[in-house]
Amino acid sequence: MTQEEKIKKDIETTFGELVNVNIQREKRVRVNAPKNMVLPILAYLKQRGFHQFTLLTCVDWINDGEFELVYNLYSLSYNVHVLISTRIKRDTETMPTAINVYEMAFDYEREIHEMFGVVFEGHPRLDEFLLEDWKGIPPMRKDFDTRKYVEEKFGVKDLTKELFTRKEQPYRGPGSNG
Amino acid sequence: MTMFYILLVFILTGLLTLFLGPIKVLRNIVALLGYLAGSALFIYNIKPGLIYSLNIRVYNIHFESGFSTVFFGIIILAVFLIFLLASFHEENDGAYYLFAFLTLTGAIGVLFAKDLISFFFLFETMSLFSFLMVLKGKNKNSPKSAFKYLVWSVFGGYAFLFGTFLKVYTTHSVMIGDISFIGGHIKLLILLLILTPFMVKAALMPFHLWAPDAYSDSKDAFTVFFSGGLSKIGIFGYFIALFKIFTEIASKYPWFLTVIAWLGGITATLAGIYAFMQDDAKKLLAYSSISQLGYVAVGFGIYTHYSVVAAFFHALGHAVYESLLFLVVAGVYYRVKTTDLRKMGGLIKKMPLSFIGLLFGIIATSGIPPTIGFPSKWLLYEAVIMKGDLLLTSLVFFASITAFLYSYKLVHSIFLGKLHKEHRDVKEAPLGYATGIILLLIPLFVLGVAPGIAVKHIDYIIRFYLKPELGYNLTTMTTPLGHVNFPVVGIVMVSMFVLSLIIYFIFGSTYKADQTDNYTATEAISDDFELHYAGEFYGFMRKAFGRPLKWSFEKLLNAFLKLFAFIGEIARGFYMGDARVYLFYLVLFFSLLAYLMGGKL
Amino acid sequence: MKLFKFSQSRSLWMMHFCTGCGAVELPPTMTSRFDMERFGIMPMATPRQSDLLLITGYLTIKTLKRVVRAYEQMPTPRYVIGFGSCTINGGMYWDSYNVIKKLELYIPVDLYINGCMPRPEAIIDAFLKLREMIAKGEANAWKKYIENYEWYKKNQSEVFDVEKWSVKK
Amino acid sequence: MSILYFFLYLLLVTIVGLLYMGVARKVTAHVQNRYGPPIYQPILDVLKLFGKKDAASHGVMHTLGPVIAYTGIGATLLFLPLGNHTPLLHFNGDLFVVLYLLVVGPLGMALGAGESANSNATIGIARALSMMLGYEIIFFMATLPVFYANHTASIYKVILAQGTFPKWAAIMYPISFIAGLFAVQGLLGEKPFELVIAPHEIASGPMVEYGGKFLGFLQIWHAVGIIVETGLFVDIFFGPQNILWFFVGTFFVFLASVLVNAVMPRFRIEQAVRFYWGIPLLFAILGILQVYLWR
Repeated sequence: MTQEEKIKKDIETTFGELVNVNIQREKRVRVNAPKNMVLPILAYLKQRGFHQFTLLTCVDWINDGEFELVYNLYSLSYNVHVLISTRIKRDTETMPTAINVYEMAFDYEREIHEMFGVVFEGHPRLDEFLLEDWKGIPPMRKDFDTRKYVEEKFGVKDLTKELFTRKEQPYRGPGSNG
Repeated sequence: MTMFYILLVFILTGLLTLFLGPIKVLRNIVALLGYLAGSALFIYNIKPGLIYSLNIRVYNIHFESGFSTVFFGIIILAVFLIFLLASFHEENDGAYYLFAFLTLTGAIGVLFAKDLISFFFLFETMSLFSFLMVLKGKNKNSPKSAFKYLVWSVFGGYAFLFGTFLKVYTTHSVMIGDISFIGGHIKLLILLLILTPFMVKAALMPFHLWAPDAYSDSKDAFTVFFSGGLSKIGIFGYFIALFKIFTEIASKYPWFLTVIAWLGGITATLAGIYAFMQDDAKKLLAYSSISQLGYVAVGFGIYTHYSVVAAFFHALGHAVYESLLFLVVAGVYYRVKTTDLRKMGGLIKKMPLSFIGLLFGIIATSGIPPTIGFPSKWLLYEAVIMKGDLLLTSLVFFASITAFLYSYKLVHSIFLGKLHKEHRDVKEAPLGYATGIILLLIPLFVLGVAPGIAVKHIDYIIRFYLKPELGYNLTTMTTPLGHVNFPVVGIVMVSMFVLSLIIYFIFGSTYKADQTDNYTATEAISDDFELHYAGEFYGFMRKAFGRPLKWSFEKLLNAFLKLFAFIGEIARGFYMGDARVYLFYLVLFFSLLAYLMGGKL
Repeated sequence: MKLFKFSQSRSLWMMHFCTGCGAVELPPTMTSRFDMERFGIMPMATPRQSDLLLITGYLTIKTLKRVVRAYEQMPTPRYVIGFGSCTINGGMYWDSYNVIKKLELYIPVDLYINGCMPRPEAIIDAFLKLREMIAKGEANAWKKYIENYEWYKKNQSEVFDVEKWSVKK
Repeated sequence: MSILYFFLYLLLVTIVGLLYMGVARKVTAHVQNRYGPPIYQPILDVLKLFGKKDAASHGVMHTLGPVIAYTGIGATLLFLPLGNHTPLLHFNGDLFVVLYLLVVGPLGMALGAGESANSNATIGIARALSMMLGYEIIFFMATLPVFYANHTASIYKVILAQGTFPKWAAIMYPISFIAGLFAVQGLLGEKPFELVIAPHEIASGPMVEYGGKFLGFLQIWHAVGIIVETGLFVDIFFGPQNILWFFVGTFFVFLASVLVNAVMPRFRIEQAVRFYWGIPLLFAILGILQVYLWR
């Protein structure tokens, strides 16, 4: 039995029917879990030796009206990644914070909050993080129209036209071939 | 008789101010008038060579005035004026002035005393009332500091008294006079005992422990007099002990002088190091004062003509710039209500005159020409090299480098850097402080350019005891090693400054930048952002010194204290306060006695 | 006056604002292979001491604030070189929501070096060109900034809070 | 007449000092296998800085800082003999006048930098002053034996008392000479004692808020400072030279320091101070013992 299978079996025996565990490939186990199971799984895995909280990411499934939050864990002793994925409703649902389990989640949750607008319940500091003075909808959402925003904000009329036909040519040195 | 009147005037002024206590204006005027009357009497009537005796039954008081009396008297009276001017702005009661005037009476009286008993009496008067002045200090640490000061003073006083008894026992005379003729080593013991209170007063290590606390916890105005004026009595004492009481010390016990010189050097260096580690302006200045007095001890320890001239001149300089520095800090405290260096900054824009005072004060402290600090340091170096003690020279030089460190810390933390938000409406120090600053700046420069004014007088004091070797006139000094012309140095600096200014004004233009317009890695900062670097200013030097910095006399003393407390605790254990226990001891004692007597009882 | 102008062209102290990937091209430019110091060009630590602001790569809004501040702290005459395509039109960040597209809208630029990345030869070449321009008196972008201060401030205010980030004069 | 003479003197020393800085850059470049700027580059730099249109000033003291710095070093120059060339005011001062005037410059700059309210500047100053506890005392102790042996404190008399080549103080007191060399490295602020400036760490320290003509002043201050500091060393250790050989001497002392600078990393401040309290102090004390034994 490989490490991956062992981990899969352990998770399945502990959490039973509620979660769906599959081995995606070598060294990678993916757990699909409902929202309320995420923190117990994180706590369990941390106790089981997954000490490294690698990443927290978010995917905007705009057609389903859902955000998918993916918690990436890694264990140095097993050399295995575990991805815990959960889906929450866009705009309506909130997510409990994971900083009580993994302190590392602090900044990731701030970033996700800023870029997607996901609210993490119990997080002490969900304020301005990477963006400064951002107004309007969070920029990483699918319904954010980047081009329109760029054209309005940076005073560029037609982006593609601006890119390829420029009236006054900038200085070109010999190094840049032209 | 005049000498007696002067003291009487001061005592009466003190008593009058006590009764006028509640009426502030009248009290201040009376204090000032009394002071002026006394000092006018002193300046116009006290000439070297006056003698006065008062016989009260068996006790004879002998007064005498010499060149040293006039020299130190003028210093002390001048510093007292600065103290008076500054203290008018403080919240004081009448008793404060009474104590101050009685301290002054003691200090001036000491200078007159010709016999050791009246010397002791007046010296203790000064100590006692200055103790009371510290006790009426500004914060809740004052009583503790005052007590420390009292303990050290009492220690010195007992030593002096014991020395006096020894002297009377061996020479059958209470007069301050030569003891060289006594046989045996007891004369060294007498000298040492008589010297002790002066070493305490001039804060020579290891007798300095009271000074930092007492200086910093007494009221700001009084510190000016305490450090600038009263420490001079210690130096006067050095003079009395080394020149009047034991004139042949240099030929009989040269090693004793070497010890004093080295103690002075160590004091100057260690106090300098402690000074730049302090975060409180008055503590810093207290240590700086101790450090500067260390140079004086070096000068006396070298015991040649121009080293002693250097010592006296340094004492004079110390009175000027140390008073100036304490005065400026007092003025700053009056306005911003703190002496913590970490809580001030950028006050140059609000208190320009105080800044100028402090700036020239630190320039003089560091000994940069053309200020009063330079001639004495220059002479001292010449003297130490002449003596051939190159390691001591290096030690003194090290001490004078520490002076740069602590003086820059002082001026930077208070006046330069960023202005604190709560100090935006601070005004210039009030009239009394400002007058004092201006009054002190005059001798600071005049004596720096023309040291001959004072050197001439100092020369009269000591030429009777030491072979005159120093060539001097109003503005120059010549030693066998070198020669310096002080105004030329000053003129060169001024003209070079003018030249640089011309270059400056020819080229380009400047614009006034806001304090927030600073290179902060291009981050925009708001006006209340803390940019001031004042805490842990020389923090890295702690690492550089490493462990030795943690050793101190104070800790050694505390260790002794603990030891005594421990022994006392054991001793106390025998007395439980219970009758049965005493009974038990009694039984034990008698059975032991019986045993020792062999059962004969 | 001529002497001053000559010395200005021969002694350019540079503050390289390493915003992006362009910074990697500068070490070879400075060190023994290309050695820009032989033209009197030296890196300097603070904007107060520099004459030349070299902006190497893309500028996010967050960085632009700092660039403007650095530029305003430089004493005049001051020169700006935009380095890489990002400063010209956003380069590979042409549709990014957070990267400015045209640097010259916010601060005046004397010279652009295009390419992604420009090689050290191109950088040296730009320096020499700038030197020529200064000697001829053509590098006057800093005057443009002073003359059209309102216009630049308006453009800047569209992307960030000018009140907070401008240097108070 | 003597005023004009002094102007020329100051101008000469400033230009020579700037050329030394140019040489330093050239030499460093060659050590690093580069071509390096022309030797006259620092002169161009200074001209450029003085030609700048505006410079930010944070207040009176900030403005006066560089001016006082140049004042101090210029005044020192007047008291310093350049070889056996009589200084303008040699009869009016001695070692201690020079040593104390030498501090006026750093003090002026410290006051100026302090007023800028920039903590980088003040950290630089704190370092500079602490460094003085290291090198200044070593320099002083290294020169003491020479003055003591010749029984004078006047620099000019020390020069004349030494005599020509084999009687140089450098040869008579080699231990002190080595200690002095250590001190000169710190006196010039070259690596490994460059931590006052430390551009990557505290953004050029005291100079962080200085641009334009202020920086120009600091450059010429540094240029004259190089000559004065190495010149003091040469005067004390290399005996009477004519003015040409004097400059050759200062050049080689400076060159040695630059070569060390080119290959050295930087000390931390407490390491730098402790370094001076180690081997150089030992050398300095041994030098003092030597003069006691010889006398």
